[in-house]
Amino acid sequence: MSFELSIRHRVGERSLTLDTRSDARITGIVGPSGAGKTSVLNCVAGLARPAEGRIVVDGVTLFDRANRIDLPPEHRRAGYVFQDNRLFPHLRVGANLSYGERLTDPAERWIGHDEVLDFLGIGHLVQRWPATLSGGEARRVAIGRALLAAPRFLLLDEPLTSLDAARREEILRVIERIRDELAIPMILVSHSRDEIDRLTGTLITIG
Amino acid sequence: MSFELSIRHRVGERSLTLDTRSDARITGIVGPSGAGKTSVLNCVAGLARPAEGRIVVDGVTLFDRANRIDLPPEHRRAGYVFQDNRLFPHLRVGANLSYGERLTDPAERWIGHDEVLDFLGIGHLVQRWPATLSGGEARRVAIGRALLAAPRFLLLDEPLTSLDAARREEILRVIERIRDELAIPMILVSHSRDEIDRLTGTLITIG
Amino acid sequence: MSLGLSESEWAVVVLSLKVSLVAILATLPVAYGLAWVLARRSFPGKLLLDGLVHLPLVLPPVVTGWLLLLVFGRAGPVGGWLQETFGFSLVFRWTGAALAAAIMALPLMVRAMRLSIESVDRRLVAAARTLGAGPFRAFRTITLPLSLPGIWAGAVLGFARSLGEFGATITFVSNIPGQTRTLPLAIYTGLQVPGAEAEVTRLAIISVVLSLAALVASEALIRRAGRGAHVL
Amino acid sequence: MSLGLSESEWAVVVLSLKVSLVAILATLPVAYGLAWVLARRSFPGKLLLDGLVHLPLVLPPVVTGWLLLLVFGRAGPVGGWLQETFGFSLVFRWTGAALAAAIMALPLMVRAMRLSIESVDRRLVAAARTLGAGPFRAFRTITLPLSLPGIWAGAVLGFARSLGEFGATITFVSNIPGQTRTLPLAIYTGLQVPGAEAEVTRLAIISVVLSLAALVASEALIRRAGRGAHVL
Amino acid sequence: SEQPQAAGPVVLAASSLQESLQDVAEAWAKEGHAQPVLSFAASSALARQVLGGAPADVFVSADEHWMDPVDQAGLLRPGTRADLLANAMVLVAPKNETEPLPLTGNDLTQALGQGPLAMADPDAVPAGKYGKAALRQLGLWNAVENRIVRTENVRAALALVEAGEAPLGLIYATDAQASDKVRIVASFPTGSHPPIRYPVAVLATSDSPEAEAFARFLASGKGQAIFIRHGFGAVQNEPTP
Ligand SMILES: Nc1ncnc2c1ncn2[C@@H]1O[C@H](COP(=O)(O)OP(=O)(O)OP(=O)(O)O)[C@@H](O)[C@H]1O
Ligand SMILES: Nc1ncnc2c1ncn2[C@@H]1O[C@H](COP(=O)(O)OP(=O)(O)OP(=O)(O)O)[C@@H](O)[C@H]1O
Ligand SMILES: [Mg+2]
Ligand SMILES: [Mg+2]
Repeated sequence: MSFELSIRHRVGERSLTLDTRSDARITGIVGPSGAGKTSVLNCVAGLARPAEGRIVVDGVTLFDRANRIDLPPEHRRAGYVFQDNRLFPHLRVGANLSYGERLTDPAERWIGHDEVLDFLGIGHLVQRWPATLSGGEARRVAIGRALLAAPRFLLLDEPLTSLDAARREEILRVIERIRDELAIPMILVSHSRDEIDRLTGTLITIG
Repeated sequence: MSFELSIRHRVGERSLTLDTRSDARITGIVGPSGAGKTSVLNCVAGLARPAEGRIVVDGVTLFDRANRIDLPPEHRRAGYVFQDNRLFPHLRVGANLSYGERLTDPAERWIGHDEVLDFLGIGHLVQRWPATLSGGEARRVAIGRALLAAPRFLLLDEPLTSLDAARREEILRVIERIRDELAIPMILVSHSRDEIDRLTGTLITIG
Repeated sequence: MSLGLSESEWAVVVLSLKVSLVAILATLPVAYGLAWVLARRSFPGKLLLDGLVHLPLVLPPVVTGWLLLLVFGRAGPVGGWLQETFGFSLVFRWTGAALAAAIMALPLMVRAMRLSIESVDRRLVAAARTLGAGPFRAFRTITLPLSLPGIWAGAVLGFARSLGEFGATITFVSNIPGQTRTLPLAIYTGLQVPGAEAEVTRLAIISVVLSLAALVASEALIRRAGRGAHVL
Repeated sequence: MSLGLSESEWAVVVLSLKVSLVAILATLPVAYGLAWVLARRSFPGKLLLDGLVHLPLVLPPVVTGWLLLLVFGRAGPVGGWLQETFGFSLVFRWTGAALAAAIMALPLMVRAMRLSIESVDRRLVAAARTLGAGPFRAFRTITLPLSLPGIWAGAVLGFARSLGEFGATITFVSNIPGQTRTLPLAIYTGLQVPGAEAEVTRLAIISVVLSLAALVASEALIRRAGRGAHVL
Repeated sequence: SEQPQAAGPVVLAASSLQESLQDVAEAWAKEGHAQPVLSFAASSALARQVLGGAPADVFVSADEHWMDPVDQAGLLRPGTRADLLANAMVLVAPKNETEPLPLTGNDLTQALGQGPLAMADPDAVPAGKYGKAALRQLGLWNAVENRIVRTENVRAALALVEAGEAPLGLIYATDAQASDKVRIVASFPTGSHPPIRYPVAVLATSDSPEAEAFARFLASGKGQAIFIRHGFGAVQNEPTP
């Protein structure tokens, strides 16, 4: 079982109920804007606490209200690519990339620093401040930062927005490789039919 | 002539040269991430000053280095949908939307407040603070804010990211109507073949 | 409602409030202007201006009071001019006490405001400009409200400092009941009399209560100003 | 290099620097801790804590010095304990002057730091947590560096305030050459003597120069801390 | 109101006169005069205010040295300067100390033990200067010079003794009398220091009709009696009106 998500969660006035299990390595989440897709990712990452339910990823229980399990975010080891990037403004790109990397056991890393710089095409940016990056550049750094933390699973919130077709293709190929070779579970939020169709057949529709 | 852009501009270490004239109501800008698309829009909006050149929109010279013309942003009347939204965090959605609207002569407005709320589907959000909006909701508010300022031309930096297909379709239709009925010139930055193909045949490729 | 205060003690409290409030209200725009210039502009002499603003903080208050006396006393350049032109003098007047309090509070207010102005994202100001706001309107509708936390923090720091101001006041405008004898001066006066500890304590408690009230108000205002701030 | 200063004046300058630096360095972590608690936590008694921190600002310095004497004097609860346990007394010592300076600087430091902490986007802290940082590491690597402008601003405000501290110091630790006669006390001593204006002016100028130097340093540090800030 | 309350003269007086002068002012008001406005601060601050052009009527300094510059600046009404009061220096100890202390080097240092001698700054504050002169005269200065803690004024020195921080304090007799937490263990002979005089004068710029009358009242038998009740000594010469 890659993901078992069975939660009840409130954001603002919206109430969100989800009850799915998925064996697929990549689970897609689709739904209209404001449906609660990001909120689900926040629950899985440990940044929001559902009112009820259970979250199990790859056999590890991250949250179980009934059994009072609620792993703090740093022990969940999610590789979260935020919809709004959230690069650390006071750290140069290089330090942003290595922030999570330095906190993980080298034995657990499954992707190389140089490989990430390479397929994301951000090698020339490591000395830059995040505030000087273009939209797509920041997006790629955010992806790189998440991958380098050697996460046990990935939460991708519309990861390929702001990227041109060629770059997108390259990143898609890496995601496919991660799916096939490393079997890292992923949740992918996307509005692109293309992306979803290509990466997964398993869809959760909310809202 | 909708747009006459002939500029030389430096951002960071990148040097950008552009020399185009376009009669089309909508001019597309495409190019890889970091090519300088947003920088071009900033120059047109008056937020960045090119080293050399001339910017004329719909017959009005906004910038002309040789003739020392450099209209301040507030006199250029661009409807700029920023790549990063830039909603005012201290104003509720309603106040964000009417920020520019209140600064324009009612006689010059070309789109109604309610109509904007309606086709963007943000009527229920007016009492909310921007920090509580989802990605797509913020995007729509940013579009609404730009339209309601009754701009003479639009600068759309990937306006439809984070939006689901249905919403996107609705907004595309409004853009087409603005193009056809109001003849408001627009520059559209997009990575979506679809969008570009549907809205314009005139493309500037940079980078 | 005498709260156990004598009439003259009440007069002291009312005077203190008047002096501090006038000082702060009059200083707010000046302090904000200085903070804005220091935060957003660079010009020759900026450091000098910065130093000048901090002066009342680093000089012993007695020296500040003495300098005020030299400048605003009847024999001083500004004081003499005020006297001749308007027949108006600050010496021995509550207005002089307010001036002393304002000067002493200024550096605290400027710093807090400057810190807040510096944290305002200029890209938002740019966005306001594209929407048709001129520089001043963009300032008034974006920078100013976004720096409100600093304004309130500066105001409460300044108010507390004004309420506690002693050295510059007694040196500049003396210790005149009803005109310049504010709470700290009354406390000082009480401390000169052996055995007046009860009165001193009472006055000190009033000072503390007044500043606590200001704190409560400022906390509420800061919370209000931060309503739109980052949620999750 | 005497700069026209007598030996005893030099001693005053060196002592002042020692007292102010020790006061600020020792207070920095305390002030930051208080600022963090006030900015990020809510608990019963928060307002009381806030009020307590502001106390030295609103009370006349003489009263603060007097309270310090009551608490840290030999007969006081803390002072008596220190004396008995460590044979150590603060009264009439430069350490006592540093304590007085620290207490007076505390409210200014806490406010500036708090303002900066409040403007740190908590979503960045959340991001750090998902990357494997525990609460403390996230604090150390995100909140702390992002609030550096407030730390430097607080440090320079506090340093200036310490350099200028007079009333609490002279009341608490008296005016002992070589031990507690800091610049303001030396200036005050000068002011008491008719005709010593030249010496007073010289010492005042030194105060100003020292605080200007601190300002220059803090401006550089603030600029450094803000390097990654919003560009356009 | 913009004007100081009442029409009485504005009197700038040294802080150490606070209680006594207030009593005198009340007695004056009881005789049907307007209540004078009394402002108490350090003599140095008050003198500077007068020099800075402050609109006051009467100045009572704790020290000749601060009356002199005002006099030299021509800011005193001619003929109104006079010595008003005398004071004396005493050594005080906390109340429980009962033994009178002979003023000799050994006894003094013994009585101090490890503790300091509290007194107003001997280089700056008038009371300190008188105290230093007295200690010098008695040959005690060298023994205690390094034991002195210098305070801002006499009251602060008194407070240190009251708080038990200093076993001995060198202060004015008037302050010693006002406190019930200390007792006098030694008095300095009058000749051991320059006479302690509180000069009074009417200011040249005074436009209060009662300024001179009030200054005279201070020196009158009625006024002097009140001051003496507070521990001051009378001076012989009457102010010349
Ligand atoms: N603090 C809040 N207060 C009120 N409503 C909130 C708050 N935070 C989120 N919401 C609302 O909860 C809903 C779900 O938000 P969420 O960000 O999960 O949407 P989403 O599916 O990711 O949308 P998008 O595709 O636009 O990013 C939205 O309608 C949003 O406005
Ligand atoms: N202040 C700066 N310092 C250095 N380089 C900068 C600065 N601002 C922008 N750049 C660089 O200028 C280039 C153009 O940026 P711009 O934002 O215009 O790109 P873009 O075409 O909009 O890209 P995207 O599609 O990713 O948004 C980028 O490589 C960016 O990194
Ligand atoms: Mg979302
Ligand atoms: Mg861009």
